[in-house]
Amino acid sequence: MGQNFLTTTLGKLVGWGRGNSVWPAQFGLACCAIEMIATATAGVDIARFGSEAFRASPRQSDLMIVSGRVSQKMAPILRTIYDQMPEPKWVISMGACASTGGVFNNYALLQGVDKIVPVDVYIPGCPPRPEDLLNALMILQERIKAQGIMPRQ
Amino acid sequence: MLESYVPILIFVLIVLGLVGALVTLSFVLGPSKLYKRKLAPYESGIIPDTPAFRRLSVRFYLTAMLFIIFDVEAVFFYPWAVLLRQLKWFGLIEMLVFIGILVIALAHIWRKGGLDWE
Amino acid sequence: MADRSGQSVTDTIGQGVTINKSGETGAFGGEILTVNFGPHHPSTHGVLRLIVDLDGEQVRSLKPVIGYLHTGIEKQMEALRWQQGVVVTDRHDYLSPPINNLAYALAVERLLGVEVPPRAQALRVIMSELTRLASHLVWMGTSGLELGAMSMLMYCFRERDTIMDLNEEISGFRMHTSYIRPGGVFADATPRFLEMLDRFVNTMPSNIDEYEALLTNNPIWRSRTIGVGRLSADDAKVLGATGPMLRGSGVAWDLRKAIPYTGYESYDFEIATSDLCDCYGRYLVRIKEMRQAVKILRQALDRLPDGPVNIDDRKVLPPPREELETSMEAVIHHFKLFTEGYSVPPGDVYVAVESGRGENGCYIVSDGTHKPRRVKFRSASFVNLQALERMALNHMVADMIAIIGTADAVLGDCDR
Amino acid sequence: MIPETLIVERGVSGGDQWVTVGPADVHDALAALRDEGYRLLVFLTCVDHLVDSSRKWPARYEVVYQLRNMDTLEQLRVRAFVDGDPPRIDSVSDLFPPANWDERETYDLFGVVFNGHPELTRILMPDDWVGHPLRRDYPVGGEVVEFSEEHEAWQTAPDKA
Repeated sequence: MGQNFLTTTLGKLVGWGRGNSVWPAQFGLACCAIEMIATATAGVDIARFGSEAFRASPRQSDLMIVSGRVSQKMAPILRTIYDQMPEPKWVISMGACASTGGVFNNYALLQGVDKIVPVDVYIPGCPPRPEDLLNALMILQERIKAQGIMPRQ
Repeated sequence: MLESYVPILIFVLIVLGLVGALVTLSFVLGPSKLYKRKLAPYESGIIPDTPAFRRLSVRFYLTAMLFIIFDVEAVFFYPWAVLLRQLKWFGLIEMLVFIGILVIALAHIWRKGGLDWE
Repeated sequence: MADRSGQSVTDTIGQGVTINKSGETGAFGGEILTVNFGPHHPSTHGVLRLIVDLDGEQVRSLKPVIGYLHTGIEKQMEALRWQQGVVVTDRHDYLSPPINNLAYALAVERLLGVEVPPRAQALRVIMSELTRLASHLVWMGTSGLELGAMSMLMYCFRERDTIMDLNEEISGFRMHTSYIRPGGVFADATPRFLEMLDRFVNTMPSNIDEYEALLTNNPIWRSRTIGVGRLSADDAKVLGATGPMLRGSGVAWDLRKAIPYTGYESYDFEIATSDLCDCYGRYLVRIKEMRQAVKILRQALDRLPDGPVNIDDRKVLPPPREELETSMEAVIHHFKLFTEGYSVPPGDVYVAVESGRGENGCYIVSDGTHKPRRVKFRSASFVNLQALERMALNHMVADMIAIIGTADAVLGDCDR
Repeated sequence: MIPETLIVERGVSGGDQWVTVGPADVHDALAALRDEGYRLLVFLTCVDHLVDSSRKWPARYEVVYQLRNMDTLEQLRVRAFVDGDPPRIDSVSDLFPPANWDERETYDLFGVVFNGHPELTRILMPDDWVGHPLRRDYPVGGEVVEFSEEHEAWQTAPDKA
């Protein structure tokens, strides 16, 4: 699709719309989930970025924040939840355990959630501060706005 | 005579236009890849193998019917409430008769035990 | 309404409680529906999965399935040296990290036969009570949220953020402080920490009154929790429940009083109990426990002894930095500690500490090498979850949410 | 206390009394202790003594029961040494309900089979997992970390001796 009027301005509009209303799926696993909840409360308010509505069901959410360590027993379930989310969808891997297995390099953990789902933004930290999660969300919003209507590469 | 209805017409047009635009735009612009795993029923992450439809006990149906009866009854209050001034005593008596009949029905249901859950 | 009391345990020890199987006809003509209350669920306080047989609205049988957060922590600690293991102990019960460190540190110290100086003991009590408060605040926030009290989340996490700032001030880290280590604590309390703690202890009782004002006489909260999840005293004892699950049934059992550790015997506080035996009773127990925690913090702060915070045994703890330039022994000790680590005399020990959920303990078997042979964490949530089925029997599905909340199970602690 | 015939060895370690009991009569010993007042089974676990030079161990697997008397605050640790390809021992879940899950976890992570357990299946690992992770000859797993000479020794498996 060439860069004509339709894809640029409309793309900006759609990108602006999608970027500012990213609804995360409630995927709290371990310690990072407590910091994710702390991000949603009044102290560090995620509602300022339009992501306050933590949807319980994957059908209504377009961002999956994998917050916590993914065990081998949980991996197929995480993949199922990711599959059941409608496009366009993004993934933030929150914390060292989700990104690389973190402190636990052993048989029980999936060493990095990008082995089963494509990840957009990684957040270091164990657990990362709530402000780190907001920073990751802002990075993701820039990417969504830049993406516009184009399918994700 | 029809002029007084024009505002409603405009209102309906705006609503239909807005809703239509939203639905078609999101249908056109949103990517949609449907595949088996996505359409599988969501049951907290587990693909369920037990059937989801089971025969439910009759209590639920009974409660639903009771709700509908008394809800529809409530709908009749609105026009009556709006025109209460004009209808004067006649409207009041008429509505009391209407309510009386339904109160008798409610008492019957209560006595027969249709309201308690067990 | 359905009989709200769960089936008593004493008559059915050991047998399964399942009354109806999926597909059979239920009590009122409908069929039993098997529902998956799965790992990805907003109100299971983590990745707990419940297979529930429902007859219409009532729970006929409930089978918890755990393991979705199994992190192999016990295997990991067998591969880490003694001083490295502290970092991992923070992360298995992630709502009360210092209390896990305390169990591990006390066990290693008892094997080594050392005793930490009194200032370190007082700092350990301060950190344990702070994290107990934080753990109860997270519980009350999320349990309130599940039963409709949305504002509880905002109120509770406001105080929790203050506690996180305190943690960060003393140990540099919000949640997993790794503050309590075998041989002492990470660092001495800075004057700013003591002043922040003093301000926190002065304001906390009024905040707890705020929570009580919101919930205790709230008709919705009372009707959702009174009579729900009944667990009688002897049921709780037979099922091995500990912590608020046990104290909510009237049994006055608190490890800090029964088997005191790190100087708890020198603080006066009451054991928070309530003999209502239901979710409301356990809520009252946790509120009282928060008030007692503030009382302990006040006493610990007023009588904080001064002195060193670490034992001066160079075999276990590295020498201070500035000594490395001058003394050769310090360099040797430092080198040996950080290459091979210290070794602990052979033997095994079990130390139990009282965490927000119940008795969290650490059983260590040492074979004299510089790595533990076996580390077993006694997890309170692991045992309390087994009482879930007894409490949730014949209750409505909505009551089951309150029952999962009242068990206050942290799945990291349960699955280790 | 337990009838003297059952006790193989007795001692104190880490401030707790402990008693060693033959694997066959664990059930009777614990029943006697429970009736005597040790009503709370604090935990039940297994220790793998493969290549353990710290002491002469009668068998490879040591099943440990920690009991506590809630009234007199006494704690007692009962050990039972078990051997065999799947080491077998009697289940005590009919005496102590908390033992139900503890035994399932010990079976799951160590492979110790408890006879008479109502439902001995894996509890922590995925159901189709092969092997019992907490045995000493099971490698720690995880990924090889480059430039860390530690990683070969990361396994707690016995040295190549």
